[in-house]
Amino acid sequence: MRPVPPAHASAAPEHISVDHLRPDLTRALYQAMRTARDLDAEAVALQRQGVFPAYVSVRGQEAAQVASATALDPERDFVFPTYREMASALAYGVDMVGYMASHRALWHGGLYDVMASRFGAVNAVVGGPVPHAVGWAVGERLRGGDGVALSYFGDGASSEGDVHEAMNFAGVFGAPVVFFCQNNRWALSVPNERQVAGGSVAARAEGYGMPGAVVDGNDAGAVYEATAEAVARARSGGGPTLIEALTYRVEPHSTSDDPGRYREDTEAEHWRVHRDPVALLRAAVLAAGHADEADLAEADAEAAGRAEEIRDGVAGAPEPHGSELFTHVFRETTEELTRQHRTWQEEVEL
Amino acid sequence: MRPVPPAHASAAPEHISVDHLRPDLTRALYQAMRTARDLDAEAVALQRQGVFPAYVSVRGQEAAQVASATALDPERDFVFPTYREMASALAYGVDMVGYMASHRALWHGGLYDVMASRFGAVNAVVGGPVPHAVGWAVGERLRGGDGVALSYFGDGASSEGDVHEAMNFAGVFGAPVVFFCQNNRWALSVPNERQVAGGSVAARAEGYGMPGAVVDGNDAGAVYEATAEAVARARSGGGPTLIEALTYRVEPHSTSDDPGRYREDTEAEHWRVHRDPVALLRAAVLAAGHADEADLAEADAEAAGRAEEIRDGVAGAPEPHGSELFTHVFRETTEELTRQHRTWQEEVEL
Amino acid sequence: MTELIERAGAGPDAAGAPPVELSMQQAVNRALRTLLAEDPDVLVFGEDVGALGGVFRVTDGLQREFGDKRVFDTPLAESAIMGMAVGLAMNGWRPVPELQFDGFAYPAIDQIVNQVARMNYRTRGSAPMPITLRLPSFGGIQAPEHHGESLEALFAHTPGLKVVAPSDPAEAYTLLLQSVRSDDPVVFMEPKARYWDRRPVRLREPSDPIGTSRVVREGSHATLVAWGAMVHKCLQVAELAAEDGVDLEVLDLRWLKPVDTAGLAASVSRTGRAVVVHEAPLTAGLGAEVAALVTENCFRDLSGPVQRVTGFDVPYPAGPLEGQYLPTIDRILLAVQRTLEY
Amino acid sequence: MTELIERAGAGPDAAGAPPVELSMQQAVNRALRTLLAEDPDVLVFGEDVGALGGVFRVTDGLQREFGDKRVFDTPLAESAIMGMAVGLAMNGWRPVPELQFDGFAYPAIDQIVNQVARMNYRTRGSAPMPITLRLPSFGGIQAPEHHGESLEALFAHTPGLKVVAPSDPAEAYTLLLQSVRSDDPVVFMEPKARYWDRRPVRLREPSDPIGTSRVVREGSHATLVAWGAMVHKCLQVAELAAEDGVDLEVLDLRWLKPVDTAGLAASVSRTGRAVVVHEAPLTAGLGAEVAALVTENCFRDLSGPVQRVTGFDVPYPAGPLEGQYLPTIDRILLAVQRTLEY
Ligand SMILES: Cc1ncc(C[n+]2csc(CCOP(=O)(O)OP(=O)(O)O)c2C)c(N)n1
Ligand SMILES: Cc1ncc(C[n+]2csc(CCOP(=O)(O)OP(=O)(O)O)c2C)c(N)n1
Ligand SMILES: [Mg+2]
Ligand SMILES: [Mg+2]
Repeated sequence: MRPVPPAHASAAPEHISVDHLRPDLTRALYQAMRTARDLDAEAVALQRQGVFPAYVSVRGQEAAQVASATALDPERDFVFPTYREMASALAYGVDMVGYMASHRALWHGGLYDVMASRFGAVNAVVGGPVPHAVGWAVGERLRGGDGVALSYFGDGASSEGDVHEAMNFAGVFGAPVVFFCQNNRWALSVPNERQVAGGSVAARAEGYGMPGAVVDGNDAGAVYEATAEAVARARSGGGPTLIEALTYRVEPHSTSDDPGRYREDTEAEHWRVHRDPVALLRAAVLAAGHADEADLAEADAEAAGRAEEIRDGVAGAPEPHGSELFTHVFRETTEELTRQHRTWQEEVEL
Repeated sequence: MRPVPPAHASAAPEHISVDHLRPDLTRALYQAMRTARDLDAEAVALQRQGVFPAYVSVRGQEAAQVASATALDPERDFVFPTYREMASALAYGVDMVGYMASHRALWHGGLYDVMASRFGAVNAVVGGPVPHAVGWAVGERLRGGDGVALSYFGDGASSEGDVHEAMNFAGVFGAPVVFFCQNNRWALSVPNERQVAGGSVAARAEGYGMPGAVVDGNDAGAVYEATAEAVARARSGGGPTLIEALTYRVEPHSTSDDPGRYREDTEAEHWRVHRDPVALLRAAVLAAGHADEADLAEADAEAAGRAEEIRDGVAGAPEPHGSELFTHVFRETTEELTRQHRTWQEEVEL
Repeated sequence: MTELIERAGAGPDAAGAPPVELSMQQAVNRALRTLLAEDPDVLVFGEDVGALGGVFRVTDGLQREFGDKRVFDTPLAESAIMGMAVGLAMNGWRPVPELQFDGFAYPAIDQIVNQVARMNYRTRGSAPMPITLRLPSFGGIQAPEHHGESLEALFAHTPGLKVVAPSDPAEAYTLLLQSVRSDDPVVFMEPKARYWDRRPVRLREPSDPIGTSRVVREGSHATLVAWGAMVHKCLQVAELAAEDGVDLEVLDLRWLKPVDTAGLAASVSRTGRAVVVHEAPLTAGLGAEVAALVTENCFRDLSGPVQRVTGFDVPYPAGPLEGQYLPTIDRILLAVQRTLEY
Repeated sequence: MTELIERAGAGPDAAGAPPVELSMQQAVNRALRTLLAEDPDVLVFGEDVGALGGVFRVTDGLQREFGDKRVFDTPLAESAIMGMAVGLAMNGWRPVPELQFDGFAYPAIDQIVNQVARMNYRTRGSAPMPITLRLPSFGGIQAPEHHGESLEALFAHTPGLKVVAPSDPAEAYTLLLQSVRSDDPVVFMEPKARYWDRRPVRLREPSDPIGTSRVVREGSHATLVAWGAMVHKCLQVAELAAEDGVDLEVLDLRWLKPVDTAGLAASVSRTGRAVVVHEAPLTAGLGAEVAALVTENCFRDLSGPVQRVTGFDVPYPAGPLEGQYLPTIDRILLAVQRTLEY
């Protein structure tokens, strides 16, 4: 569990193995990753059609997201996502029409029930939700529960003060948190070399007295095992862990981005072709004999169907009514707001 | 230069040696530390007499402050202090009447000329000035200068997000900064164990790819050498260093504090009696033959005289005139402020 | 124990409770004890609130009484303190964090504005934030830089927050109970300059709704509007003015968000004149909002524009200049004179 | 090169310069080029301002033209960006940092309020802060959460800051030159919703002093006061009103600190009526300050209270509700009607 320097692209293997994992697990991972991949493609298409104002793709990060989320127990754990956790949400069992509604800009945080899903609202502040995970985990210990909080964040986010403060708090309180950094090598236009002093997010763990692990983020089995180990440690009172999953953002930062301005496409192309996590897992599942081509073809079809269903759901979801502007500001509303609601009715709703 | 776990009180030696240092240096260190000690006592007395509204003592930290400041070149380097750097200011050559004016609350930042002194204003935001040091250092490299920025901060400050952001920036930009943490074991009422996850501030350095060093903060010679090494590295383009000087706050946090509420006096007493940095240096200077009792008696008398002089200067300094409220807000004042200044003249100055 | 006595027979107007002599700092301490005792989900935390009992001793004895699971110190990081409060709330707790001084709320502003104030909205009511941030506030104690700030305009401008500033010990007790029991985030601004002033206090259960002001002195010639420590100063002004036959009403706004528009309008439509007093700088201070609300609601009744007596547009100064920065009795009296002569 | 042409013969009223068709995003880019070329101490930095040219392409080409020592990316940490600006200023540079979006200024508020705004004061003028923070601001582009915020009230309330929001490309060019050349810290709020609107622009040297407003349309029945993208909306309102014979003056406040009290008073004392329009929420917004200043200075001339048309006191909403949150033409027209009928 000692941090090692990040081994990007060239150093990483072009095959993975899942021989050591349970077949039902590897099939489930494949199913979810495949569905996420298809849903991602649907989302990019919806953006092109003008249904989504913008979209942030998770393509290439399906293994990191799905395998980490799968290592959790949605009955007792809690996930704190950023804005790029679609595949995690899907694997964790979040209502995906409600989740994708955030990309259609129907409601900033999404339309799923955060507390029932045990999956926090989509959060656009880079680094901001990381201390929430620590607070949740401290609270979990205080009430004697054995739940674990998992906090997703990016390589760019690792620069934010909040992430440091959160890790230090987690260490001091021995909180059951898994800090899960998806290092996709880029923070918008800035590569790791100009973002992460020292070159390794996982190497920071030691400074907080917690275990740090670097894992191949495109190897679903490796991500699953590293996360499961961290979750088990946290659950049994062993405190926080920092996992850095090395992966790559093969798509633009968002549909509004123009990566040609700051990186060679060859790099992305290499990851797309040789390190695609879905293709790697597919080959490994077949090699391990956990499924045959026919099984996987069936899984693919099911994934495509599910993705379409979600796409149709979100594309057809009704827009929120304007009065909702006023509904959720407070639990106990104020006269002031009631007055403004009335103004809105008289002057805007007309 | 590898970080080692903090060795507090019990483990630390009761003797230090300065045999390896130049006699003129050790005498200068002694002179400044002795003066700081006397001035500190004068300041506590002034607070009791009601001349200072409050005071934060540096007692016990004279070696950490004086020796680190002495390793710098006041002609080209720049110091970014907190609110507890009296002995550093003194050793660095700051106008001490102007410095102590901040404790008399004549002006928040003090009354010395920050730019001429190359010593930043007294800064009460814990962690806040640390990124300033990085900015200054980045700017120094950009203009081709060889100056070094030294940033003081406490063990408590190490928890603040700004300190992390600053260290990461320094690493990414290879900035010539010395991060100098005075770990005096307490951040007001909170001890290291509940403040610094992992137990070592210096251990954080590795995570930023910079050298980290733990040094006995009460050993003036050791502090000097560690700082000089870090300064030389920074000056020659080797980038930042993090130094953690282990020391102890023997006095209350400030004159308003009541440490009996949160710590045993025996701990402070141990440091006061066995690890007093002035006494340790005195014995070491004599042992090394760098001075004899008569020389040191002369130094003591000079220190006392200088401390009294500063005390008299600050006690007698005029209060700022009310119109100064308006003088320094902007370089180019505004009509609005001119109007308010007039209101002040008519309604307050009367 | 105390809290049982305090609550005994405490109907909305439990005038039966015997008055006790308390400072505001003690009254807040009493309220925290009541809250910790009545609701096992209440947690008190922040920098030095445990063994030390806070730099103002407001949390004195709480850790001893309720244990270090309910009352605990955190590391020195304001943003994480507020971020932790969010996570605790999402795990069913009712967090009552303290930030040590007003000026050190700035490092936590992102969590307060972008997270605490919006989580209920972002989650459409799924994740409410019953967080009360206790913030020793305002100036008047000759403290170091950043220890005398007035952030109410910033908080009041932030949708999703409620903001309150008590002006005396009895109010502090009641308003803190009300704030912590509320399921919305409240910023509770304690006027440091009034911490040590002892008053006979009846500890009462809340009865006035959130967002109501109170008239602390009735008068007919003009209304002085203030909050926190300035209420006391306005009462002094009213005493002095009374000697000259000028009869001033003093309105303690207390809730700074939502602002009691009806209460303001009721008072000023009677007196026809208003002076608003606050410690924060003039420009874009909450006094502008008060003036705007009064003018919008009492335009026909106003004999002159609402006068603002505030701190100047300069950074809060050190000791000797503090008294010249803060609204003085003379400045308030001159404003009263201006409005009477308008 | 361009900047030489731009400056050639550029007296205060260089009407000789030929008009060029530019969007505001291009005009800001031009201003940055002028500044980088004329003053070797100017540094442009922030998240993604280098190779990418900023998420709005405002810094497009600058790194290529001036090198990566003058124009550079930082790691993703807003507080350190502003803290670094302080240190750079103390080493003689003239920093022009960008924070990527309004809502991400909150993590840097501590450095902005407690350090940038106060360092000149704290050091009694020894360490001036000639920092211009460029902040893409305000809403109207259907962006994600935190990408449509209006922080002007917070900045205007902070002693030691100057604050400006241009409303069109020509203004953006001139005001940015003026801001960066000033030795005081300026927050330069760029209205994102106007970034792409192209206008014929004469690139001019600054001539009006800092803190002056400008009348963008003369009128006699009432004054509309606005800044940023709302100026454009007010001009549309004025066009519509004119069809009904209502003659509206539109005043672009532009400097939000210091506010042009004299300019406001001059306009409203003529028209006798005022409506202030902004995107930020109502309570404690800068509209309250404008209303208070107008009322203080034009009380006898006012036919009715200053009307405020603003965002509601709710967190900035997602896409479909944005248009219902922001002041609409109808809401402004209704306010005009209210003030005319008062
Ligand atoms: C506090 C904050 N600052 C800036 C931004 C703008 N922004 C959005 S995403 C992004 C890059 C994030 O990089 P990383 O953390 O690596 O996550 P990734 O996008 O690669 O998943 C930036 C700068 C933001 N959302 N929040
Ligand atoms: C941002 C901020 N938060 C809180 C405080 C209040 N405060 C002043 S000193 C202090 C403890 C600082 O501890 P440390 O950094 O170890 O420095 P030391 O006082 O031991 O020198 C605290 C909490 C502050 N000044 N600034
Ligand atoms: Mg990334
Ligand atoms: Mg300390």
